[in-house]
Amino acid sequence: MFELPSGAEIQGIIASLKASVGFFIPEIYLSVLFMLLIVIDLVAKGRKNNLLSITTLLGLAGSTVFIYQQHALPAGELFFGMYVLDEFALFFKYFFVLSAILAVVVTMADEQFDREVKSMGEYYALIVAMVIGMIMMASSADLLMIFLSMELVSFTGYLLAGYFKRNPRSSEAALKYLVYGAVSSGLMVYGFSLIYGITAQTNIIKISLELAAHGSDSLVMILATLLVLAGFGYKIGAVPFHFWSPDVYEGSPTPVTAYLSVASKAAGFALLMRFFYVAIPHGALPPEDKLGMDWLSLLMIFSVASMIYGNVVALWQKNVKRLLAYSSIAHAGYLLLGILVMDQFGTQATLFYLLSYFIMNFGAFYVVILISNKTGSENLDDYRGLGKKMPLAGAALTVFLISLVGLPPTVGFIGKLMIFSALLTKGSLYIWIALVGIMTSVISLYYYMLIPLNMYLRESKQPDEKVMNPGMAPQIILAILMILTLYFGLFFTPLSDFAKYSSAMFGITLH
Amino acid sequence: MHSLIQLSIVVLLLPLLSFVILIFFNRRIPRRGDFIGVGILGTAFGISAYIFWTVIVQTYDPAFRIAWDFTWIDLGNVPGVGPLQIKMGVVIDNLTAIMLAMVTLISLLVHLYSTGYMAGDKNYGRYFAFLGIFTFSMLGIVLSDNLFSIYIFWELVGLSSYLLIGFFFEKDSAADAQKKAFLANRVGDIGMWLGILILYSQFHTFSFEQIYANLAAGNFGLSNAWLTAAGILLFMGCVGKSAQFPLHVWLPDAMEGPTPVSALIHAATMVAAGVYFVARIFVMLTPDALHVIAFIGACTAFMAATIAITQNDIKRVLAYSTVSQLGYMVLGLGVGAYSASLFHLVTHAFFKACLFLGSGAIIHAMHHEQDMRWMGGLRKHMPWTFATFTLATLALAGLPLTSGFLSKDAILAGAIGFAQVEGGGIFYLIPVLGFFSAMLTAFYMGRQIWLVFFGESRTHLKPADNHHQAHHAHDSHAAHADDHHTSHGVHEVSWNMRAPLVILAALSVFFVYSPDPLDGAKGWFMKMIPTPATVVGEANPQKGALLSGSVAPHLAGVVRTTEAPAVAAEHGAPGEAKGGHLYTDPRQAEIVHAGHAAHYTAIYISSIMVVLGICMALVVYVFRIIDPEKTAQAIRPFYLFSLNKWYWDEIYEATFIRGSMLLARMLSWFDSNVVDGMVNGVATLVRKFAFVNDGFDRHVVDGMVNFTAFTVNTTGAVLRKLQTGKVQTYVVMLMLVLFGYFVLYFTRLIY
Amino acid sequence: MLSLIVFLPIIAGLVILAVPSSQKQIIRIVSLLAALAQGVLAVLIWRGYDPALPGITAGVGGSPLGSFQFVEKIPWISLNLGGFGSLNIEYFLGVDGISVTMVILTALVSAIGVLSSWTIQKQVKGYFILYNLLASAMMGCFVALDFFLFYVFWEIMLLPMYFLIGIWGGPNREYAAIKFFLYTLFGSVFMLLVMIGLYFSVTDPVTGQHTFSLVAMATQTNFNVAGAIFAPENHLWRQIAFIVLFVGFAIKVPMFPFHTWLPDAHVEAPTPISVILAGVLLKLGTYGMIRINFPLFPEVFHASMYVIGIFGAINIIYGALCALAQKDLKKMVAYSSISHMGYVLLGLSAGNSEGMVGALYQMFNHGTITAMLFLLVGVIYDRAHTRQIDKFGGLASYMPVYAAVVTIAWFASLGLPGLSGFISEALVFVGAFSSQTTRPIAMVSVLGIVFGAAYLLWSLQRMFLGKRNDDAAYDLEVGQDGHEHIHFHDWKGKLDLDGRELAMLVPLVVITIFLGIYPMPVLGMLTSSINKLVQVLSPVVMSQM
Amino acid sequence: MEQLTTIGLNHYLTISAFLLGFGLFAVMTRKNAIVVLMGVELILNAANINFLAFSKYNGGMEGVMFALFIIVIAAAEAAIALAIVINIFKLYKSVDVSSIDSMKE
Repeated sequence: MFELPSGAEIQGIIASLKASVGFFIPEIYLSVLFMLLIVIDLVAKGRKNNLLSITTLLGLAGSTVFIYQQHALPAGELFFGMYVLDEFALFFKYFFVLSAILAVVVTMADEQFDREVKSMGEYYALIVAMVIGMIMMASSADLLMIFLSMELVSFTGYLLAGYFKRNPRSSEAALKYLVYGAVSSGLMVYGFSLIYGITAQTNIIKISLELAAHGSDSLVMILATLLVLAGFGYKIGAVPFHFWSPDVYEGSPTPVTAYLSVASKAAGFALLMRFFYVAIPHGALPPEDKLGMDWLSLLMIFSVASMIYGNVVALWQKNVKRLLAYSSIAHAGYLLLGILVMDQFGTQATLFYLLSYFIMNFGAFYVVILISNKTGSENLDDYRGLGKKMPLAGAALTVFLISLVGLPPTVGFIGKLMIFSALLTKGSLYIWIALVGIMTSVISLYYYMLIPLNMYLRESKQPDEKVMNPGMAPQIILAILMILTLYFGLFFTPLSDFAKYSSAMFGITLH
Repeated sequence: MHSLIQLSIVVLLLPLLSFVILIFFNRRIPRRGDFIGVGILGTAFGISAYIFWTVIVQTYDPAFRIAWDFTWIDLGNVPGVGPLQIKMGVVIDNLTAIMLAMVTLISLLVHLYSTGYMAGDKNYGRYFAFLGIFTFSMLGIVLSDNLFSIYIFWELVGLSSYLLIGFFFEKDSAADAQKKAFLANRVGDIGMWLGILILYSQFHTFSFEQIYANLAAGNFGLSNAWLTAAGILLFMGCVGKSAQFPLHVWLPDAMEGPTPVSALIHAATMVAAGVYFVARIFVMLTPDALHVIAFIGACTAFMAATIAITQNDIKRVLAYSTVSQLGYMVLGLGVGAYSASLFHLVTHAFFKACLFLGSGAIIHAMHHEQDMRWMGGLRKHMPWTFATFTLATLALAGLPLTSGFLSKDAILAGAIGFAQVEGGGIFYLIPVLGFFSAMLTAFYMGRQIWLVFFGESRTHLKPADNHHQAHHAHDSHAAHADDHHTSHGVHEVSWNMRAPLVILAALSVFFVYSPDPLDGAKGWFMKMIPTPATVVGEANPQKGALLSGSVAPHLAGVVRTTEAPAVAAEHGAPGEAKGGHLYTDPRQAEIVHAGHAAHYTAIYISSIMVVLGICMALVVYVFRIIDPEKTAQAIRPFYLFSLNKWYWDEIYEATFIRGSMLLARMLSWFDSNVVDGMVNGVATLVRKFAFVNDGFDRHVVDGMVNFTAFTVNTTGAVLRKLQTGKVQTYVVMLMLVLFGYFVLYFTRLIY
Repeated sequence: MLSLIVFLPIIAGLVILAVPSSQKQIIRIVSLLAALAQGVLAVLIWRGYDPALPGITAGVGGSPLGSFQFVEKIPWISLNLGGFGSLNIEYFLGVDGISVTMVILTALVSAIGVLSSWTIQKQVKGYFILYNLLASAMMGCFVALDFFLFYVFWEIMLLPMYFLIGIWGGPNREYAAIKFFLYTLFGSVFMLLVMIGLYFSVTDPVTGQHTFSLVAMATQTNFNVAGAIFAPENHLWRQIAFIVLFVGFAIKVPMFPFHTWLPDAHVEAPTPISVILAGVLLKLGTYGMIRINFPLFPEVFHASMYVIGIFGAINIIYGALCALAQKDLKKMVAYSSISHMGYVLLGLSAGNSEGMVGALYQMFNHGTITAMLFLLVGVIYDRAHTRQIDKFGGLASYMPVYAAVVTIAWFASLGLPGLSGFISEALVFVGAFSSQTTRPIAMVSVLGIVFGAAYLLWSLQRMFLGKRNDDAAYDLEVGQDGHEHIHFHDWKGKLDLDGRELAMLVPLVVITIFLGIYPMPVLGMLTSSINKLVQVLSPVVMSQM
Repeated sequence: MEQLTTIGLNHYLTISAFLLGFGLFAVMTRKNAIVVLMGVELILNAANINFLAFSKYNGGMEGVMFALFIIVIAAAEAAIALAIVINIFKLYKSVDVSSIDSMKE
């Protein structure tokens, strides 16, 4: 059934592989970093946490150089269409590396690690591995690559979630994450198989061409897309695929929570956008009228549900981490709003919102960590009177929360502004959805303000007025994040231009 | 700017100056600066006397009028209207000159009197300050040339009366009285304000002159009913200030103020302001409006008189007589006896001030005993007071040779004429009520004279509790450091309290006003204050006297006879020339004519009535032929009805005050429970919804799982003991969503 | 100039940030200096203001110069939106007659607020930082001519207010603070959507690009984007936008039935914050209507004058009646300011110059008078630690100066001639009555005059006249000189008004009296702008669009 | 009859569908964590069968490749999963998935 390739073909294959490797440097570099970390962990003796963390930081920072070099390269496919390189991918490469750096920084500030685990070796290695996986998620253009990269991210995610081996909550989080993730990815791959069956293609661009050419049996197409959506939805943690996220976010180590809630969510969005924009033609678009399926209205439902569910359930949370988990569900809803617009402006808005969410969410979790370092609790009631004891942290947390609500002059406001602007440029149906978004953001104010309310308006139960000093370095980082939140809230042109520049996706031209 | 204008402005500002000086510095000035108040008022009176002399005596001209105004608010070039300014100004005509002199004179006398009466009060200086601001606002009303500034000073009079009535604010009764007075006035002011608004909304000006010119030119855009309404609403202001029915209730309570204040406010100035204002707007009152005014005046006169006959408090009797006399004036205006009622305004001001100050002297002498039942026999102790009081009483009762006789008869004559012109019937009620009230007036004044001055002293008859009340009042009043016992000798008051009485009594005699003791129309007053021609006559509801703009509208009333034919020729109904005037509105002309015709009838009837009244008083209180107590018992219902002032206070208390308080409480309950409740309700709903979602994972999901378990259970017997953990239920949930969407999609529910 | 007056308090706040929190006096003085400097700048602006220029819309050639004054217009943000051209946001400040009066009022009230904050002892540093932030935001709202900028300032106000009520407030402060926050945010978020929609519907005649400039939006001919959501032919959405904006502003006013946050906020807030809240913040609602709501959608405004008027009347009478039933003095004053803001609404609904001038003037006067009222309430509360009206009585004998000032303030509030409140109310009625639409409403609203007098006089009598109540909050004792004195429990200070309190009150009293006798200094600045506004709102102009 | 006699694509698909069903069923209902993981394996193998069948009937090698990778991934997943489950067993002394629900709501 197959005939062996001729020598010339093999030469061609090797040549193109060589060529492709040139486009693959950051990933390779990070893989090397990954191995290096493991080696260091093996050879180094004694307390090597700082050594590892510093190495990770430097390594990740170094990777940005290589990523920067890729701006020069032309956008295109590599590895026989397995993998693409475009501005969209570059954006996420920066995004993931930066979030990994922040995750490491946050980890260094978290004292719980010292209590829970002896060795940090695998931890940083896993962080780096997850970065690789997410970068590949953002860049893969083939069902196979999508599956592989997602599994890589998932596996590292399971391990990180369960990193506190002796901590039952952490292990429980790992188990739940594992089971849920395994099932979703299994469904997704089953959906892949169906798509492959329909189109005989695994490259998403070829798939879209195939669908455009011959059309498809809508029943199977629906089934396939739904199953795929299950996999992606589980990554972005939007209703109704969110069930794992509150438990996992609560149980995992806080830095991991922050990392998952920002980075892996973003990876899921990258994948979602690329796959649906490119592979599955949207039923509503003029030429491909009856092809594919109307995933747009589906996402519409999901986003509205996420905004309402996340914000409303968060009202009742007493644990700050869990509260932020629900809020992250809600923010997944807002991000979906940007995707719905399905044009360049929408993509730009989504990317911008991801950036703003990155800053403010990491900031919020950072403060949570600093506070739990001192109080050893993430309970809302234990935040009473902290505003006086930790002035800077309190102020910073307030700013981040305000930004999460979306009030000026913070970057979160600009994110919402752009998303809603994108919606309002598209007819009336979208305006109603925007109304829902507005309403829910008002609701969100209530539970976000619960935290400053406890910190400032209520007196702490044990009236010791001693100021808790979280340490110099964390405060500096905190201040930087806070200032960034405010600065980009007033002068957001660079971010927005970057998002604009990055909204170019290979294989499809948005208008 | 005419020199008289400048002088009048000086007159206006002088009392304000006294207020400012005294309110801030009275504690630093010897004698608390009372001499400053008196001196300033003396100056003011001097100037206004000069104005009076110049206007009335030198330029003996009914049509005298000078005006000056300045832009107060400039609204710029208003779209749809053009340049728009709100002007303030001063007008001086005969009426103004007379009022100016009268107000300053009485105010001066009251100041002088108070130096004796209020001596030793702890807020002595503040008292004079309040007198100052009151005089200022009263003069403002007199001088204003437009509705807006009249309204302003109107409210200021309300304020200063509030301050004066509540001068003894530590007495709860005084505090209540001042609030009552202010609120009652406010109610009237609302109507007045609405009337002003109606006129402004048509002409975009407040000035009398321009409003009348526009009315005469027929520029009034709305229907005639609106014009009538405007008249009646404006009149409501007078109802409040001049204590006309149904807003008269505040005036008797206002007797809580110091007695000189009562003289100033309730005799001469504040209550007169209402009548003065109606006179100012007289020319724009439609016949219907005039009818309403006439009837209200008649009712007030009658009702107050009936109440006065049973009151025992010397000041309350005077108070109700004031209300009754004010009813006369309003009645006079209503029936078109313009000059007469203004005449009565002035004469009444003097003799009523005299009466009040006299009663003050009595109260002072009796150590704040106000109940006539415990007085008596004072004529020997207080000859001056007795003489002046009696003279003023005669004037009030309207006996010949007094000023009151002239003015009251002129009014009643006008009423008769009015009734004739209007064709009798119900309209005869007005003169009838007038005459009957005249009789009652004579009766209760006679009663007062006898109870107070004649017979023996009845101080010892006084029950103990009243006695203590008197002392109580005395202490709280704190007028005297020394504490007399009432049985101590009653003495005549000092000169500074006596002199005003004499002056005022002298001004209550006929020759001051008219050479003929029987006909006021021959006097200078009614010559100088002619009835102006209406600008909204009956013949032509929207168009007034002057179709041709040949003469300035404010001269409408006083067209020279030489011009008369010309004017008369211009429209069909030439009125009848009378007293040098030509009334271009036939109805008005008829009424004035009939009024003059009915002059002597009126004299006869009223004299008879007065005599009757006095005789009754003699019969009851001197010769004791009829025992008042027995009579009272015989007609107890009427007696109580009168004694309790027709129960007006109770009625208002039960309806308006209770009602509005009840409404207020209901609304505030509504506010805090319903309106706010709605908001909180929404919040709670959200939280409840949150609760539902919150238990979502627990309850709904579990339920789903059980349901799934059940379905699976039916397929296979293997899965008997099905138990679900969380993660798995999550998975179930996921599957259900996918499946559900799948189904929905094919049942086309999504689209 | 305007930037300076806007950002002075924030600078002061930064300075305070550097001061150690133990140096309370320094902190107070710094903020006082900032407030005074703001006042000086306000006076300079007032002197330099040319009342001839109308404002409201752009001058000749579409440039704001020649119509607005003290204009500062520099591009702030220019986003590349690809297919949608670019998002241009300008730092655009300027004043016309409407805003310059509010600027002066804001400077005055915030200075007085600083003085009255002197008694704050708890966390002085944080307090004054937030206070200055609030002051800046308020000032910014009044001078911003770019909708985006306006919105930013508008939202920035919320947070400091939340903390100022929530931290330094009364016993039930948490509830009041969060209620205020949620309520006003709920009002403003929808404004965001309308703002975006307006942006895409309007082009700047000069640059031809989309713009947030309120000046450009105020000219209907600039709504020239075909098929845009708020294009002139798109009536339904224009009406929706009008209603959304109106509700957003009405919540701030506060207009029935959105007013319930106000009494709670006032009762809980500390005195200076009540002063700011009543003196300035409420005005932002009506200012927003005048600056944004009406000129942008004039035809909808014309259709809804009647409704606005009815709501104004409801505010007037309903507020007065509720005030009549209150037992807490401060709550009564709060309801009274609801009633007074009703006059503003009524005047605006008239849509003619008299009414609008009256409304603006009422905004100014209500600012000064209500500030006075709340200061006075604070004075007695400091001494007696209670605000229950029936806990007093006969105070006039023992605190004469206080009683005198209270009397002036109370009478000013009930619109006594000679005091500024009267002129504005009179003009409002004149305007409302002159317009055919609102005449019946005006006739009803006049009742408010009586009810206003009723509750004010009644409270005056119960607290100051008569004799001391038996359960009064102070003791009666006879001093050496034989006169009676009172003393409050645990009150060490001067019984009657002390110097600081006089320093706060006397300027307000003087202003109230002066403006009551000669209003032109304020009205003169208003008239040309208002006439222009009325012209913009008039159907004639609209028919040309 | 022909459907029954000659094995065609549909047969493969049917089997894989059944596998998927069984896998999901196991995941949803079984208490033992190990069995749950086996259910996951079933799901993956259902996908495998699909890929191979389609690859056979479409021509082209992508399906086969995919299947190979899925097998590898499944192995890795099993390894990680077992590690986690062992840890759970250490902490809870049981591998009952349904009993592990300390974090809820």
